[in-house]
Amino acid sequence: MLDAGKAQDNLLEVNNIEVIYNHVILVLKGVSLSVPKGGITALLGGNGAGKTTTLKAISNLLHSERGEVTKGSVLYHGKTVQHRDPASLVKAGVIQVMEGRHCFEHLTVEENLLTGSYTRAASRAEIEQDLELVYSYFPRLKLRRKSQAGYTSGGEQQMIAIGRALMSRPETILLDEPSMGLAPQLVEEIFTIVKNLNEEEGTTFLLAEQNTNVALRYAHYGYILESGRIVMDGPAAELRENPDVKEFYLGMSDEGRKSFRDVRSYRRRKRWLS
Amino acid sequence: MLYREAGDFKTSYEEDSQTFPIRFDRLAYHGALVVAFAIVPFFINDYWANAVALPFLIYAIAAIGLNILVGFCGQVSLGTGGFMAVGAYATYKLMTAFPEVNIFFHVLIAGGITALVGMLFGLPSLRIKGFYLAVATLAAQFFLVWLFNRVPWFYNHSASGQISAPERTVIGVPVTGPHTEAWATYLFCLVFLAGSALIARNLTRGATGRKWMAIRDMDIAAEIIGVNPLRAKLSAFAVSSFFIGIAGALFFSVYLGAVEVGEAFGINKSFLVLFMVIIGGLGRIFGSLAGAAFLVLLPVLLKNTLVGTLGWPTDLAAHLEIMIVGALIVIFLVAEPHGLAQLWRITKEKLRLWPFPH
Amino acid sequence: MPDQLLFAMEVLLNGLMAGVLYALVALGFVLIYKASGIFNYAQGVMALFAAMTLVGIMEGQVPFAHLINAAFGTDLHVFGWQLSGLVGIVLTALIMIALAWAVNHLIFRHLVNQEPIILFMATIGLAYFMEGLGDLMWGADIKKLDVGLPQGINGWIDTVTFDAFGYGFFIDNLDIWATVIAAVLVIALMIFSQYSKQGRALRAVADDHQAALSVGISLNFIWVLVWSIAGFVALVAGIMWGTKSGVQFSLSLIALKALPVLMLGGFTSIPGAIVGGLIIGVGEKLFEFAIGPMVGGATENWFAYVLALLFLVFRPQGLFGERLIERV
Amino acid sequence: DLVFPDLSYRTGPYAANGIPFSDGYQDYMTLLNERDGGIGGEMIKVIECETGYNTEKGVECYEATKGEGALLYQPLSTGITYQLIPKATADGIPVHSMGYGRTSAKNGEVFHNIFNYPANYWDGASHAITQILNENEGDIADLKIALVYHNSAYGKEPIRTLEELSKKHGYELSLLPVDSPGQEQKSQWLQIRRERPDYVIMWGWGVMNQVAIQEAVNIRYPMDHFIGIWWSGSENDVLPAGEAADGYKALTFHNLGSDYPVYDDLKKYVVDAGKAAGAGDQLGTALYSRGMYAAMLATEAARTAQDMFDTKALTPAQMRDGMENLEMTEAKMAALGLPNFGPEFKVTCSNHGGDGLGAVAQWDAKAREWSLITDYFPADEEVLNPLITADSMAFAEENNITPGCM
Amino acid sequence: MSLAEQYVADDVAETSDGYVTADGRKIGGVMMEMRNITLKFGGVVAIKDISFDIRQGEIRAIIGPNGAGKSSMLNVISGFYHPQEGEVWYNGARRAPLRPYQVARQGIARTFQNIALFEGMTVLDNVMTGRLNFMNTNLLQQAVWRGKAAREEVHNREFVEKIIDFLEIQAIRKTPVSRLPYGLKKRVELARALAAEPHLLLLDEPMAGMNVEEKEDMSRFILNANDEFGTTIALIEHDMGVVMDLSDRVVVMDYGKKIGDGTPDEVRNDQAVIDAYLGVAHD
Ligand SMILES: Nc1ncnc2c1ncn2[C@@H]1O[C@H](COP(=O)(O)OP(=O)(O)OP(=O)(O)O)[C@@H](O)[C@H]1O
Ligand SMILES: Nc1ncnc2c1ncn2[C@@H]1O[C@H](COP(=O)(O)OP(=O)(O)OP(=O)(O)O)[C@@H](O)[C@H]1O
Ligand SMILES: [Mg+2]
Ligand SMILES: [Mg+2]
Repeated sequence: MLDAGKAQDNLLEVNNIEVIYNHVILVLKGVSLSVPKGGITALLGGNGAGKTTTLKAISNLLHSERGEVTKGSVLYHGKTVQHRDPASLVKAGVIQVMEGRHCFEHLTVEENLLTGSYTRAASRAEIEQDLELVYSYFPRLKLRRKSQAGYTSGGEQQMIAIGRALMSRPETILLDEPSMGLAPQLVEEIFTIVKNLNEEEGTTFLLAEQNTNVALRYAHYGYILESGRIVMDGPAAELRENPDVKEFYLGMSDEGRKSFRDVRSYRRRKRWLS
Repeated sequence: MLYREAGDFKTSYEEDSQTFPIRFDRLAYHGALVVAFAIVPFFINDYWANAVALPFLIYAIAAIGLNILVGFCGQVSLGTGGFMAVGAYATYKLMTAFPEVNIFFHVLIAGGITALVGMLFGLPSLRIKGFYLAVATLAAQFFLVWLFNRVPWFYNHSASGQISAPERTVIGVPVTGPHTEAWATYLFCLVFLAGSALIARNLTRGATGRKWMAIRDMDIAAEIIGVNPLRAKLSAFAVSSFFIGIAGALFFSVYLGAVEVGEAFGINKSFLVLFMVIIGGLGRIFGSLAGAAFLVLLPVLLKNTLVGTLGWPTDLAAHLEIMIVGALIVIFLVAEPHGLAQLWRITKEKLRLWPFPH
Repeated sequence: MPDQLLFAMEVLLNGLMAGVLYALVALGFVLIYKASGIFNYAQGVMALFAAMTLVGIMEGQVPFAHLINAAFGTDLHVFGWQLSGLVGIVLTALIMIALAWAVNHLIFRHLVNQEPIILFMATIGLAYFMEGLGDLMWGADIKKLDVGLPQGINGWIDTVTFDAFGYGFFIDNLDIWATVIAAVLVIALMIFSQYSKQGRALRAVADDHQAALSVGISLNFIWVLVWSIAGFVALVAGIMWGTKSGVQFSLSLIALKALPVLMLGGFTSIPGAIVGGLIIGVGEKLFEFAIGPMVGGATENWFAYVLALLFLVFRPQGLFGERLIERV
Repeated sequence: DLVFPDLSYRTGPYAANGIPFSDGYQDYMTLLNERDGGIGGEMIKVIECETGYNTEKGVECYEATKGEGALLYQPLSTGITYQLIPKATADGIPVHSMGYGRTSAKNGEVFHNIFNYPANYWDGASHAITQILNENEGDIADLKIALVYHNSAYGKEPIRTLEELSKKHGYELSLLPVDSPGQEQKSQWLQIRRERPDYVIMWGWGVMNQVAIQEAVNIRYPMDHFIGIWWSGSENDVLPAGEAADGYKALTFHNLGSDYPVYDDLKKYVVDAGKAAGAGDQLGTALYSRGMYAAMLATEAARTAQDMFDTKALTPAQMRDGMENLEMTEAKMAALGLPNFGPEFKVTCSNHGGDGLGAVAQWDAKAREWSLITDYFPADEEVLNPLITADSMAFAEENNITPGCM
Repeated sequence: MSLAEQYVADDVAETSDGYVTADGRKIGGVMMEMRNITLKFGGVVAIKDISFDIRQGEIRAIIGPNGAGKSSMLNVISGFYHPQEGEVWYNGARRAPLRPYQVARQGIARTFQNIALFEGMTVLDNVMTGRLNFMNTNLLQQAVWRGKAAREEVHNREFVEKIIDFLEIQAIRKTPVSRLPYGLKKRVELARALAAEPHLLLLDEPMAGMNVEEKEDMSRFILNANDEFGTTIALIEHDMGVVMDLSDRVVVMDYGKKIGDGTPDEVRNDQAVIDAYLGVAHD
């Protein structure tokens, strides 16, 4: 499944991992993927496919959800990371933007962003500068900088979560559904930011995304996950042309985009695996 | 497959919402009832009744009550001791004022009185939440204890402020006072426990229970979908206090026979019952029983092992005992934060999958 | 009546001092709550444990002597040294740090992201454990603690006020010391939590364990840090209360005195602990002075709680506590 | 074997008081076994059971030990005593609540199985007033007396007696309750400082005692006008206050110190033989002596029963009769190695409380010891007896007991 | 008469005016009207003098950039926020400031942007909470259970099962919701809201975090609810495809102000809307 030729410059490698929640719920049934250095890799799939779980398995946030990687390994820079705590992974350069916002409610917007620089030994001025950068990406946040994050709107919280991760100047960002709840033009903007960071700073991205359309436009490579298994992978451009992907993930039929009003007929969906 | 659930198909919603949907569980439950009601009474002696059975039954009632408040409605209360005292003093007053009425009704009315007091102290829960509320309920605890200690009317002006239960009978068999038989007190409390568990189960599986749980899980959302928070919280306080009041009444009249409020219904009692609820599992009726059993039995067991079997000095044993209880609480929580009931459930889930992992 | 007024003033002053002593205990609660959302029931027991350890170290007691003697038939009791208070305090502080480390690694590391009530329960288990451990280590007898703090009526204030009003005020020297120490502690802690990056991290952790992990805040580090500080605060409280009434089991119950303070000041506020302490101290003493005789006295136990309760009805997060965020 | 359960508490808030008492109780029994081969040739078996001063554990201990043939309970807790009164009565096992428990149990016609000799709380209250009377040439009409008490059933015991006595003697009584555990007593002592009562009587237990004495020292209250009940008169209570506690007085119903032949034996047969119940460091302390005294009274009652029934092994019922016919004489005590240790008294069916003799001890902080400063003197029976009759009859009525001797 | 029936009766009187949509559905009279609503939080003005209406039977979309005040508007409708100025008219009468649960009893149900399911309960129980306003046995009857309470339970359960079938979540009926993935939670939330047989259904970003196929499913559910139950729907959504396809009329908000109101076609060609929100003209 993996392109063997690329293996040496893979920054992050996930080998055949299995994840169990609460000792009984088997969620990932052998997932392997690799993220090349300096690439944007997309992880696609429907609800409950296991995207979030995969990302958490990488960033070691599973423990706090009573989940466990029972098989397989995760390598970062060729070294296993399963036994490191999430904080040290962040120091090593891997940061995750969690799905569903997860802001620090009682902290102000600005304090939230500043927590992102917790692991950095940067000077005050540098951090100040990065803060301005984030504000320039999300002017809305600057406006609300002194309000408690718990009282900001859904989209604003999403911006905080992304901005916070940017503040840590990571080598690799695991983005879980960055576009969720954002206005259309902001979605484009976020992906533009991703692209810029990737191209200018060489930041590596692994993004789990439901918005397949945008994701495949910006990603270099994509994996499609279903029911805890990778069912398809390939360069983004190829995936975009795949008829199944087109139908189920891009909402295109042969006649072009369908209207949401026209899909009212009941229809069983075809699955690769189930 | 040790534990079967497959093959149990329900054909009506009524069947589906019954307490033990799985046949194996249902059998076990009926078996337990038969043993508890028809077999244990023949074997129980004074030691087992007074040292183990009565405290277990009574604490289980209190734990069910508190579980309704904390586990189902999410309102943490540390006033349990005070509310038990209300139940105890109410029965005492009733027993001495209306000696001709059956004690069974005294206990029930005492529960009702406690329910009213509970609602009164539940009023602040509309504004105060979380640990703030927990600490605020301590006001009830301390105030009630002070009140019963201070106002002589409550203890019929006895010289020392202690209250002691006179002898009362149920169908001619004494259940309070010095001349009780182990089996009689046991059965009397068991009836109340069985009744409490049944009522608690009925309330929590229906609309009321859902209201409580909705408030517990997210009170704002609950209000937006149509739950009146005032009524939901106060009803939880009322029902919970009702059971706690019954437990207090039995604790005083049947189990101890004489109590002094500060000693018997102090803050420690509040904590003890809360531990039972959490260790057993929040929001599980079965958890309350398990928690009560755990915290009543464990110390007795430890003591008997350390002192009786191993022959250690009692003070060493006592220190070790409390260390072990503490350590076990932590170990259980680390193993399964949602209590013994959840541990049991997961074990069942594993059994169901056995011998195939996953 | 000017006499009554003078008495009331004396009561008020003493209330303030008592309040400071309550605040010392409350401070430990606040720190841990602030950094993890854990309501640390064990704080009182920690104070007891710290005080016991301090006495044990100063007097050179052999830890677990009773257990060892029972198991091996030996007759160990003391090492035979006497240490000064300062050395004792330093050594005890080190032990409290070790304890903080153990608590984190054995308990709370495994309970990340659990509901507050479960964490609360774990601290109760911890309290039980430490209570047994303390007794087992150092024995259950009453110990006299003397680290050289003066005790008894302050003669100077007595004379000065006597000259001024014709009635000498009673102020306890120990209370004056407690006030000074508490002031230093509170200022130091406020600076720490307000102006350091760890301070911000503390609050972040309390809000959302997982998100804190995800931005690279090490819960282990934060928790060991605050539990250590809370351990130190417990030691200070233990010294104060232990000097007052001897080191013994009841010391662990002072936690109950701190709870209304906490409610009033807000669970998350360091200055709140002090202000709350003062209000509670003054309130309960004045109430006992003015109303107590009419209702038969001994109102102090409940009055503080009722006062705090009434206050909360108007301000559910206490004086300086963080507001509950209510949003959908 | 003669089984004597020892419901002790070596943990919990009152451990510091429970430990020496239990040590004394057990060591004395051990002494009899080691030195004399038991009582009348029958060995004694002590079953220790830890209650932690907790009533429920007390019940558990009672139930666990009663099946072993327990002859007598000495729970050292008023709460547990109340618990055991109906239970032990139903089981026919005697309870000895020495200087605590239910005062009206003195009326043996109602409380057949309960004994509280040699003195009870109400006696104590009366002793305190008598002492004050003696110090003031019999005129205390103008005096102010404050009672600082543990706000519990135990602490409230003396109130009625003191009120009755105040009617008789004319002193002004003020009541200052201290809530359990009693670590904060600023309000009470500020009030005392303000009102300057001529005497302070204390009814405390545990940490409350130390704090009260410390606070009294702090406000420079004259210590010799501060009188504690016997449960507020142990070394634990005065030592923390150091030198300044000098002169503090406490009531007692037995002598103090370790200047008795029996201590030589205890050292020789028990402590040095490594058979001590505790660390062996409590010998001669007030509570140790009290525990030992309790054991002595218990074993003497057993001896009395053995003589009465001419048997070595005893049943609880026989033990009860032994208790009821116990007579302590100076000769007896001297023979036991305790000359002048306690008052002489005789128990009867109608009087389970002895003669209510008490004495006053004073603390000498330099020498670190208690010494009796009075002889044993009686309580004011004239005032107390009606109270006792009233309270016991009320109990009899509530519980359908027809008073009378068995 | 159940609550729902009551409200149907009230509504009928209102359907005097209205319009017919492109696909031939008949839209009735004004059901809910917001008049000059202004909502402030301290210094933040979340909604500034906005008026619009929702008609019987229509699907009304509210769109706008993040932080525009859309969710706040829904909160005003469901009584969680009380505006400083302005009036809310419902069923032809001015609505007094009500507590949220009273609003819910008037037949208004909703879903939430940051899913607000009851995490400790199963899917079934969550959906059953939607029926609370139809269950009115008292505490005593419920304690006894047999008889009225049990009947009521079964009766409502039947209705809920219909909803469960309708939304195709039969398989997860007994699963605790905390274990569900994000998308399914959204669906359960919809089920809970539908179970209340609402007159007005407020949906706050029901399709966030879903892929196209799931959005199609969701669209189908929303349309069917509108069709089969005649439920009026107010919908907030950022996916323009969905909004344009589903809604009959669209309100556009920006920084608390209303910048547009009209049919999807009118809105998407409005320059102000394009500048503030859409960025590029959407097809
Ligand atoms: N804490 C948990 N306990 C038990 N099961 C869980 C837990 N978290 C997730 N799951 C289960 O794991 C599976 C995968 O969930 P995951 O959140 O990884 O999916 P996802 O692909 O991110 O979906 P979505 O797009 O909806 O976010 C789901 O079936 C879910 O039920
Ligand atoms: N309770 C509150 N206290 C303070 N400010 C609030 C509160 N509720 C909302 N706001 C502010 O009001 C503005 C509008 O918020 P709202 O949630 O309505 O936005 P929205 O349009 O739903 O945005 P999104 O699409 O991001 O969800 C935001 O700037 C938000 O921060
Ligand atoms: Mg996900
Ligand atoms: Mg919104």
